Parts: sequence; structure tokens; C-alpha cells
Amino acid sequence: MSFLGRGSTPSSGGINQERVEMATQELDMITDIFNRLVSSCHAKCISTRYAEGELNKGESVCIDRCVAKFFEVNKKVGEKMQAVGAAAGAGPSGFTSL
Amino acid sequence: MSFLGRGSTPSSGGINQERVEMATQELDMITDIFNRLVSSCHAKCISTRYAEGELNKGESVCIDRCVAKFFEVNKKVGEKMQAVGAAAGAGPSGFTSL
Amino acid sequence: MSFLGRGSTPSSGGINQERVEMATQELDMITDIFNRLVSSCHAKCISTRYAEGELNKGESVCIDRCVAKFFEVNKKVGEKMQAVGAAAGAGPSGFTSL
Amino acid sequence: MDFSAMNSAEQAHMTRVIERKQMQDFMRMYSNLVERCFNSCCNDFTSKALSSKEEQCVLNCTDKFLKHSERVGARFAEHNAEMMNGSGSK
Amino acid sequence: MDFSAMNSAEQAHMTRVIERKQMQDFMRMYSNLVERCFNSCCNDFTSKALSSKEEQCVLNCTDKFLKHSERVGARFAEHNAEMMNGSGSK
Amino acid sequence: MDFSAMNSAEQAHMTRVIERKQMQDFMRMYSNLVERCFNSCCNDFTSKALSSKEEQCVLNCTDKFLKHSERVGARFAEHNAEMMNGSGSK
Repeated sequence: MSFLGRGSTPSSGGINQERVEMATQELDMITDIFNRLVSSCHAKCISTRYAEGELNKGESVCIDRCVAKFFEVNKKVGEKMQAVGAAAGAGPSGFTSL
Repeated sequence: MSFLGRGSTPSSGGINQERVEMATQELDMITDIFNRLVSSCHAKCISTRYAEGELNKGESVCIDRCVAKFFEVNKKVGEKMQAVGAAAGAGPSGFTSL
Repeated sequence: MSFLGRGSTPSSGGINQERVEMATQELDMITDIFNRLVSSCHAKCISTRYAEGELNKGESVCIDRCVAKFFEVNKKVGEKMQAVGAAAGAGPSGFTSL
Repeated sequence: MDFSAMNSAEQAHMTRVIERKQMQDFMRMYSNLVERCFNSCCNDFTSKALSSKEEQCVLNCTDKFLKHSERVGARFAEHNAEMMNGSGSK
Repeated sequence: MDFSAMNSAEQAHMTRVIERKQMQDFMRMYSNLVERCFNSCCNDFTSKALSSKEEQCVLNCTDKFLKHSERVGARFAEHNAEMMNGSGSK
Repeated sequence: MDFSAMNSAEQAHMTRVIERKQMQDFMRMYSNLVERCFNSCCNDFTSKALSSKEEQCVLNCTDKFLKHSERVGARFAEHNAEMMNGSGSK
């Protein structure tokens, strides 16, 4: 019985709820990472005196390196988390059981 | 064909999904701006020593000016963004195509 | 008339929308508090030099006390808010009327 | 916001959306307040009990934040009303 | 992201999700920008009017942030493309 | 949380809500961790490669954050259990 569109049976109008939901979550994840990347590299590279509206040479180069480094960190953290199997027990939802 | 309530045809029970969604997004936007305003003006105007629970005169005046200035900044940023047509290409969703 | 599942009449498939929504909001609330707790106690207790990956004795003790104190603050704030009846008029949604 | 262009089913739906949102706003403000006052008032972790000084700080912090929010809210409503009336120019 | 495994109904649904998300992203960026430039540029509350110096700062801040976002977005897209092609290893 | 007052259809729905939320929590923690460790460990942008010192810092930062979260989670569960039992008073 797939009451709420769980499992892989398509429900309303030929839409596989689970597949759509996974894609939506992936999209949310990418957006979240991107927003944090923008914010982090802004803090690292952009002077907040705002004497002009253009990115100067130093800022532009810094941004490129900052993005590259952020991706490296992303990779290291991902590897580390897989190694320790970190999915379990780190959030409060884990305390909730039916 | 308005499969998922797109376009302006009303769908379930006489509700125009698009209109309701636009209103919901506007509400989210106003809430977001308000929360940032509260937080910014708190940082600018309120002493964190917390020797008393009342707003003193200086803090009250500061809040009023802070809100006024925040609205001015809101207007300037809005004008600037319209001038540069900033909607396009600033987020990661732009990379996603079907 | 319970057009959108309001009131306590069960709607789709025996699910009481309101009860489910309340439980979902409670879950969101707990998650939000937990995330702020993790972040606050990290700022209070964990050195950001990251010379090693283990929690040292001082950090561990600090975390335990930090969580206990956070719960105390949670209780005090809750009591204070009930005392002043703070639900009303603090958000922008209050400005919205149909 | 102006919902007068909506039909009654849409208005009923928006009322429900707004109610839910007010609940969420309230909860978010609550946890934000706990975090904010904890961060400002608690800096001594040699004990797990709240000192009387810390407790007073938390109470003042809560009080002040609520008054701050209310004042900002009042100014915000005025500015919004002005903008609606088209007199939004300086 | 790759939606090629989806059927057309699912793709249509995702298009709609993405459109809504882009709108939300845009609004979030807008309010984030207002907050950011206000916080960086406005520190004098002896007056409620924006000084010309503050105004210039806000305009530059907005300009620079948009250019920053665009540049980060371009690099982000390149890195994502690389990772998709399996050449994500150093 | 206590879902015992719910009927089985409601419990099934909540199970699904909780599963989705756990996934979201996990993703949010992941990106938060990347941001946090990047901000703490990377301050030199004369090169785009992660130095071995930076890499070690990131690994320790990740490790420590996970242990921190787990410990906070354990204390959080104890406090919640206490409050449920009605012995929440000081």
C-alpha cells in the first residue's frame, strides 16, 4: 500500500513523488551551498569600504581561488563524513520515534 | 493544458494557484525583510549590557531613524537592481536546465 | 464548512490536517532550537584553532554546562514571554488583514 | 498587503496561510530570542546553573528585544502605509 | 543537475519547482543585499536621511555584490561541470 | 515528541515528514560544516590549492564538530526526557 506516494509507484498524473522530491532536495542543497559560498568568499575577498563598485584585480583573483578552495574543503568534509558514517544521530529528529 | 495549475485558470475549488502563490511569496518577502530590519537595528541601536529592560530615549530615537534609513537603503538597492537588470544569472538555479 | 481541512474534522484518508500540521510545526521548532544550541555552544566552548579532532576535557565539560544553561535560559525566556503575552503584534504578519 | 482582488476561496486560503505563518514567525522569534539572550548574557561556564546576574540579564534582554520589535513593527507599518499611498518619495 | 531520467510530467513539475525557487532565490538575494549594504554603509543615526556618502556606499556595495555573485556563479558552474564529467579529482 | 494520540494514517504521514526532515537536517549540517570549517581554516588566498596545514585543520574541524554535535544531542535528549517526565523544575 503506497498511501502517500512512498515507494516507487507513480501517483498523481504519472509523477513519481519520490523522484521529484529527491530532485527538489538536491536543488535545495545546491542553492544552500551556493549561498554559503557567495557569503564566505565575500567575507574573505571583498573590502567593505566600498570606495568603488567594480571588482578590482586583487578581489577577482581572490574570488577564483576562494571558490576553488571552497570546493576542495567541500570534498574533504564529504570524505570525512563518509568515513565516520555521520548521518546517524547528529540531529534532534533522531530522538523522535513513533 | 494547465496540468499543475499554471497559467491563470483556476484549479482546485475556485482557487487560482498562481495568484495564491504570488501572495504567499510576497508575504514571505515582507517577513524576511522585517526580520532583517529588526536584527540590523538591534545591532545598531541596542546596548547589549542589558542593565535594564526598558528602551531608553537614545535607543528609541535611534530605532526610528534606523528604520527610516533602512527603507531608504531598500529603495536605493531596488532602483540599482532594476537599472542593472539583476534578476538573471545571479543564483545557481540558473545553471539548471531541463 | 471545513473547506481546507480546518477545524478538527478529518479530511483526506482519515488524516486530521490540523493535528499533523501542529506536530510538524513542533518538530520544526525543536530542530530550530537544537541547531541554535549546537551553534551557540560551539561558539562558547570550542577553540577554533583545531589542533586536534577530539574534544578535550575542558571542552566536554563546557558543552555539558552550556546545554544546561541554554535550557535554563529557554525556560526564563518562555516564562517572561508568557508574562507579557508576547504573541501579539511582534511580527509583520500582524499588519496583514484580509 | 492587499488581497481585495481575490475571490472568497482564495481569501480563505490566504487567511490560513497567514495564520500558519504567524505561528512560525512566533516560534522563530522565540528561539531567536533564546539564542540571542543566551549569547549576550552567558559567558561563564564554570557552573551549569544560571547566576542571578545572568538571569537578570536574560530577563532584561527579553524585555528589551520585545519592546524593540514592537517599535520597529510600528515604524515598519507606518512606512508601508506611506508607500501604499504612493507618497513613498522622500 | 540532470533531469533526463524523468518522464515529461515529472520534468514539467520540476520546471515549475525551479521557477518558483528562482523567484525565491532572487527575493532572498534582494533582502540579503539590503541588509548587507545597510550594515556596512550606515553607522550614523544622528539623522534619519541617507547622507550622500552613505548613498554612494550603498550603490557601490550593491554593484560590487552583484558582480561578486556573478563571478562566483561562473566559477561554481565550471566546477560543477568538471565534477559531472568525472574529472573532479585533483 | 509523542505521537501516540495519532491514528495510524497520521502516524504514517508523520514518519514520512520526519524522514524528509532528517534528510534536510543532514544536508543542512553538511553545508554548514563546509562553511564553518572553510571560514575557520582558510585564510590564505595566494594559492587556490589547499595547503596541508589547511587540510589538517579542515579534518580536525569536521571531526570536532561532529563530536560536539553528538554530545550536545545526547545532553539535549536527556533534558527533553526530564522535561517530559515533569521534573523539569530546577
